[in-house]
Amino acid sequence: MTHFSALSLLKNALTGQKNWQAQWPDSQPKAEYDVVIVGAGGHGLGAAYYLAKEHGITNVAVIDKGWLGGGNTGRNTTIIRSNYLYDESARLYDHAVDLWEGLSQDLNYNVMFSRRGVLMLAHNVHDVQSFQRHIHSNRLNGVDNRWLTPEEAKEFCPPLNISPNARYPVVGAALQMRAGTARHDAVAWGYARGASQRGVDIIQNCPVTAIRRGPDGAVEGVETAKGFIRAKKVAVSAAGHTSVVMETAGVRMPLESYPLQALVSEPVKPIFPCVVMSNTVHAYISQSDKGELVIGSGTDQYTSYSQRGGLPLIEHTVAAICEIFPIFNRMRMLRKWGGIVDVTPDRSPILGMTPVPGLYVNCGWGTGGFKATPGAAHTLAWTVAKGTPHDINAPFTLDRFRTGRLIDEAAAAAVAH
Amino acid sequence: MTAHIDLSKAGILAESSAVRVALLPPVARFSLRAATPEQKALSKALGITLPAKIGQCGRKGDIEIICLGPDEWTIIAPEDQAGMITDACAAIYAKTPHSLTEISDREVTVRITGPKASDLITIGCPRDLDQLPVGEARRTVFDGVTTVLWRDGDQDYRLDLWRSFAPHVIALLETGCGELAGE
Amino acid sequence: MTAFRVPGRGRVLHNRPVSFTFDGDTYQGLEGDTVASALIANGVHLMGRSFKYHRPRGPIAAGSEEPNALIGTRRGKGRFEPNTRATVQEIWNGLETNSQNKYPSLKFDIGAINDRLYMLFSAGFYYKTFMWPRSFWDKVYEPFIRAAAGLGVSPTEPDPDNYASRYLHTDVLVVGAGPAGLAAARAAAEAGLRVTLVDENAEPGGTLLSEPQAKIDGKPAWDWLESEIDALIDLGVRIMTRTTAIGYYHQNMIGLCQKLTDHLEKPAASTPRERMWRVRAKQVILAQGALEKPLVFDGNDRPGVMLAGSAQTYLNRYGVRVGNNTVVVTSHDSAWYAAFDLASAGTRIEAIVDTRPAPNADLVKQAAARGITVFAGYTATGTSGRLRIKSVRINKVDNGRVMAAQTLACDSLLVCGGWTPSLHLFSHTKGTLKWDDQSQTFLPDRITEDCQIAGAGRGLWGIEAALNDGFAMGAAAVKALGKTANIKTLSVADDRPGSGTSHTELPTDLDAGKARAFVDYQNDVTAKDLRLAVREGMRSIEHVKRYTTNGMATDQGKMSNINGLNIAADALGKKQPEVGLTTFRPPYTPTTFGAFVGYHKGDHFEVTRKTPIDSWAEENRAVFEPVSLWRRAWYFPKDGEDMDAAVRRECRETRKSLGMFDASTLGKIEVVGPDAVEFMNRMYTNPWTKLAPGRTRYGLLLGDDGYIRDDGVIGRLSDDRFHITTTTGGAARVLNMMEDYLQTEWPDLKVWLTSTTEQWATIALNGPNARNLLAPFVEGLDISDEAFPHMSIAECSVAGFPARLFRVSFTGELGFEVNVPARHGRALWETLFAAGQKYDICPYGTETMHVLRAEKGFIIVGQDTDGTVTPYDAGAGWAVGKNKPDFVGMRALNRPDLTAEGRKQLVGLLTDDGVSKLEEGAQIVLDPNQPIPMKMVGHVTSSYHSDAAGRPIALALIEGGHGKTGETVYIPMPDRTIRATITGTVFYDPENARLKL
Amino acid sequence: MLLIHCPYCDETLPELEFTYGGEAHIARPENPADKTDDEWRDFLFIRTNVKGPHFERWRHAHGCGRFFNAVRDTVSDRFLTTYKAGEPRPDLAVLLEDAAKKEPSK
Repeated sequence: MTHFSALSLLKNALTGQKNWQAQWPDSQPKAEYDVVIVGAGGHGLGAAYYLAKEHGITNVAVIDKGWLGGGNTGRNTTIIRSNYLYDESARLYDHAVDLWEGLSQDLNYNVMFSRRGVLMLAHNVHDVQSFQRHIHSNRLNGVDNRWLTPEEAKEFCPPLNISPNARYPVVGAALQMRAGTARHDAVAWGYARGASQRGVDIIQNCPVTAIRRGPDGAVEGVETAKGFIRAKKVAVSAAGHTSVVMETAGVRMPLESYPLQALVSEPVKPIFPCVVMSNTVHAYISQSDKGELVIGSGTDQYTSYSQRGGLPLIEHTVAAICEIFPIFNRMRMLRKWGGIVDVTPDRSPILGMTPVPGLYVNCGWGTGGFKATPGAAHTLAWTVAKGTPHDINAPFTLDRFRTGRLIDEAAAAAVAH
Repeated sequence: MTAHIDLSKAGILAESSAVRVALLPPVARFSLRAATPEQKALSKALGITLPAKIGQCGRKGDIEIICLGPDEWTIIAPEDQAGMITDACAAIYAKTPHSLTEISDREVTVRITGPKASDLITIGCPRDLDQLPVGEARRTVFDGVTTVLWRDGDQDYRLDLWRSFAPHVIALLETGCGELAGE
Repeated sequence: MTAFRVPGRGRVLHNRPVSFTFDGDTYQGLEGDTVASALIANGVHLMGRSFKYHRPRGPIAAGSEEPNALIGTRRGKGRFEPNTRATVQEIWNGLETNSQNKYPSLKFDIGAINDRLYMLFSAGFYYKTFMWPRSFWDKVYEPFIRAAAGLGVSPTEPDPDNYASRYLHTDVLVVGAGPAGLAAARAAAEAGLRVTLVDENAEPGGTLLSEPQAKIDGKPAWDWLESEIDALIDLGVRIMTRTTAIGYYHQNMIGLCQKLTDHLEKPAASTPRERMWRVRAKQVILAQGALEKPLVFDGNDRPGVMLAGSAQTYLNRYGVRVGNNTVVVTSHDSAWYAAFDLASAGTRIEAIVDTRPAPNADLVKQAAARGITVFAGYTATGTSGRLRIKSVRINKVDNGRVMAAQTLACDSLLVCGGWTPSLHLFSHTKGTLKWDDQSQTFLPDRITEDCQIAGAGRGLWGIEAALNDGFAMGAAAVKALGKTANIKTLSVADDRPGSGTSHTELPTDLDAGKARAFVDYQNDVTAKDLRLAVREGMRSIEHVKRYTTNGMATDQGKMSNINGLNIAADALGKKQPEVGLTTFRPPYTPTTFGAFVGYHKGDHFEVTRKTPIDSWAEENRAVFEPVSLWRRAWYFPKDGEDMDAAVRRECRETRKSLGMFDASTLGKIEVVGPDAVEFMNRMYTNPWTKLAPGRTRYGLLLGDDGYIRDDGVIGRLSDDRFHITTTTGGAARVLNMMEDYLQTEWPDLKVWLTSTTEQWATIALNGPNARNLLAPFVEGLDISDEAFPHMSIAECSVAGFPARLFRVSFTGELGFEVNVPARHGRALWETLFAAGQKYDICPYGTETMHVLRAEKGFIIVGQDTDGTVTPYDAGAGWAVGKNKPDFVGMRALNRPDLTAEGRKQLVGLLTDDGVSKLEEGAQIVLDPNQPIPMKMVGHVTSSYHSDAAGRPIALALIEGGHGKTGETVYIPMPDRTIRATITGTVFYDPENARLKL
Repeated sequence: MLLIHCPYCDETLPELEFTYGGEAHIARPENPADKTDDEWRDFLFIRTNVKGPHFERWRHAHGCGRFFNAVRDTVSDRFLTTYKAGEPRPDLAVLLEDAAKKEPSK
């Protein structure tokens, strides 16, 4: 397959772009694989890529009920950061950021990871206490995160309104410089291309109807719309649909799926240099390379698979954005869409082994899934390959909901991711 | 921050050709809670039948009782009749368990009248006002704030608001008052 | 009189000239013009530059689907918006407009160099490069890409305008006031229903405005329109123009955005700029008509190239000819009529080029009669002209073979590739579409909401068909609402029904790989890009769209989706439905943020709750802090005092003599009923049975996961009546939780809960002189220590106000909390403040309250606990009723991890140097010399300078802390490491002597 | 914004008056002390999260204040029915039949 480079681009330009090959072939399922991954989002494709690249396991199929990258991978606001409070979370997300930094070169696919800095706004004393706790913890964990005064925050992000009379005045901010955004579709496509280059089959439009277990309880394979596919190892990476898939293996999950909405404005010339998050008013904003303001909202209150959020939530989100950035009041919303996020009771993921031999799971990311993509995929591949937890994903077990050893970022910080 | 609105002074808060918004003087308010079997006895003690359907109002003299839930009523009365109400309920408590709790100061009431009173309500209340008959009331929401909305006439409403939420709602009503006049 | 204006023609007011500016030059238009129609009347087509190649562009359409003619519009300070569609913006005297995405000028734009390099900038090119050297991405490549993108510039000043919103309930909402919509509204209104009719244009009429020749029911179209509107108004129909249905949400909730002032020269101050209507309709009728498709061929984007139907609209609605000599290239009959209309208005029609070998014979005859040359079975293969089209290149197609070319000179080129139903709102409902091979369009299939689609929206063509379908669908809505309607029909003369065929790219004799045949004009997506995407493995239309950005421009694919789909399907050798149609997403057209914000900005943004005493605090220069929805007095600085100094003074004076504190925000719940005590036993960790009336107790509330949720002092007023207090932020949550258990788990209990938070104003008096101040004001109660000991509650009167008096202390000093009806709160405060002068009474705020309680080791839920802390962790095990059979959270406390060794436990911390004040949130380690990442054992939850202890004090959660008293820990800060010793949590008056004064 | 029928008020009202209460029919065990850690986890955390008809709780928070149960299709977000707290689970088959009849599609 063509190596992407300025040169190959030039060559093809001169030949009318006629000689590019498919970045990944559209495969039909074989009867048996060493590993079947359910869900062809960034996480699933990434796991396949690392299985092939780092563990030499290439007899792998990634199966999706729809088109690859058609779920949350292509529906999120592309925020990447790792300034989490607990050691477990910080290590997981920072591992992801380490991989993000070299991902374009590793994949030979420009995922446009943009280290533009993520600014989290503090609006009251409680925020300050919680952010300081994060910053101190991050520092001792070697995670980049620092405190800015309102003036420093405005200098970093000029559109910011730091008037003390605001309903939610900005009393300070936590800044992670290493954090930023990436081009979400490119992540799925880059992993898909990299995986299929190494022999992985990507099977689209093939719903998995059941996970089959043998008499010993171990996984035997998956029933799909295109027939049974044998595999001793199955990894479920189905985001919002994880509960449905795991149920077929007799595993009930501590998950609920909620609609999450996001929107973009009409494109404008560069005006917004970084990413800003305000958890108190529930709004997240950055500007895409195309010029659109990309704005994330909170989840609707009820569980749903409809990918169709309501109007009131969007109104609140836009109001919050315009309260913090009054200059955007006359901008226009171009497009609004919904995704489905699967949320665990402690808002931290479940990543790795399950009670069922041969069955692995990667779910429960809530709104944190995109940023973790390479880290989650990388450690899941390790666990699937070796059949044991990776020390980074080891704490994110299903069992913690029995023992009570939760990793509750939200409770600890009253912060949504 | 919402400007101070002095809730101790009854009177007109905002007025335009379209609508008038006024703060009403204090009254005695009680929250009455009781299970179905107790309702007959309570009606007898109070001398007013407790309305059984949510949203319906019972009236006798200056006393108004509205049913807000299957086991919940609000009693509104002139302040000099508050004692009568508490005594009447206390007298039967032993045989007729219930909860009577004074909430006179928890809430204030705003009256909205004028040719565009209904339009003013629609800037914050998602209810279909055509489904709210004159003489009835509903607990609902106005711009996110819980309120009891009374319809006293075709274009004559009352809003009962928790004290600390009232300034927010009143400020919005004032804005709408001017906006409607401009149409 | 401008060159291209047709005297007396159109709906513009020819006697009302309007002047406005474009790129600094002043132009004359007429009232009723859009910026686009006025500029075209002045012979100006060049209005913008494209996104990627910066190609010169003019308007291709006449409505909200316009992708090219995007301009900046300004009305003085703060009132600028980018990317406004020139085809929608109405002109008024003084309107300033500017073109976008060009430098230095619209006519000469350096960015156009991209156009020369277009072969490099193929679809997805940026995924394939800009990767080396790695560091260049941040510094060089990305800034370059970002600067190149983005059309207009963002506003830079706050918006001075106001926005509004309303709820509207209607029986029938009709979207689109063309023939179908008007008829549907009529049918519904005549059945006596509440009807709302909306249209995004400045006036109702839709197609009728562009087809005045039609005779409806014997009347000229515009006369019929006028009388029909009158009739609707008489029937009470609410007609809203300049109102766009932006989104179709659950259960027939439709968002409407109404533009109120953008078309006015002098809007009234009280008029909002836009209003968002949240409509709930029992039935919705979508009558949004159809959108015309361009033809895809090399150079189909030059200024002067325009959709035929739009040219017809410019002529008949605005009285503007799009050019002097025009060529028409079409695959549909409709364009022929545009040609005829223009011809009769004085434009020379150079030729009508129809891709069909045998177009409608009647049309051919009419063309001949007008002396118009017709080329049937031809293709267009190129155009010339940089800033304005000069000629078009056409070739005969002989069963698939493209023959020799000939060139036709022109100053305008009308194109028509057929029409596609406008089903955006329908697709918001997740209603499904089915492909219609005959019309080569998607038509509505499965309807999921209570709605009907009328007219062109379901593939019907011509005014008569649309009109009568409108009546029928209106009647259907009436029927669905259980009423009866008689379906009426009208006949239309001089109607223009027609048909056509659909194409991918037009066939060409030139190298297709080099053709600039645009599909998405604004994003510069060509047919070649779409085929490249397919070649690279993009199999679904979603992938093709995302890879090429086709359909992602600000017209949301209105121009490009179907052409793009046809080409992608062709490249894949599949039928269109197998490739799929990307879902349309709200809003239908780009919608101002302000319209979503509505009233929620500034003072209206969100509720700010204030206590009855708040106004006194403000008058006395309190500094406030937001706590949940409340604002609370934080501290009361005197002249020259900073926060630290003020708080020290407030603490000192309170402990020395007397302090007063507004505690009104504390949540209060009245628990009443025979089962009140049983309820308390089940809800709280503490035992309540033995608590005597008149006494109070500290209560601890857990969740069923065993973690602390809330706490507060609870008084028992009688056997059956408790007065609960909760934290300020917890009030609503706690009541909801209690109602949940009561209603769904224990419905058998005879007990009821009433929120009394706002019934009472609460004033806390603390300090050795608290009783001395209070006693003289108290009637009906002896508050001596013997008669009214610590942790008592009673009803009495204070300063003549009915009161609930608590003897309780959150400071460690002799303390009382006086609750009086809220309306008396400020009066009582002022009375006590005045009388307190002889004790140097000191009003204090939340910060001092925090310091005083910390000195006594009292926790603040949410600060010293964080949702993962059990009563035992917090050192409040004593509050857990050991002999109770059950209470909320009891079972969870026995889970393995909650009983495990090494849990984080609340302890005191004293810094060894005795002067360093720790930072709240600072992390704690045992070995300060370990490498990063360090093993952290806990963090500081509270930290203050304590005047009473004469040193800084802190509370912290530390692993196994309760067993580590006296041990040394380290707090590594950026600049230094602080040594501290673990202590108990009480730093002041451990034997509680001062409570007993 | 959903429309929700409150079985106590017997009115169909805007979602803004209601708060979601999570999955329905998850009763708090009678004698918690006797429950195993697994059983307690199931009670606290395990949810069916069904894609389709979902038994769930709502509270008419800005209305009559009652918690009640509902069956809502989580794919279409359409309510199949609502019923008072304490009433038994309605028969899903019957509900789906009725829903099919009510389908606006024709």
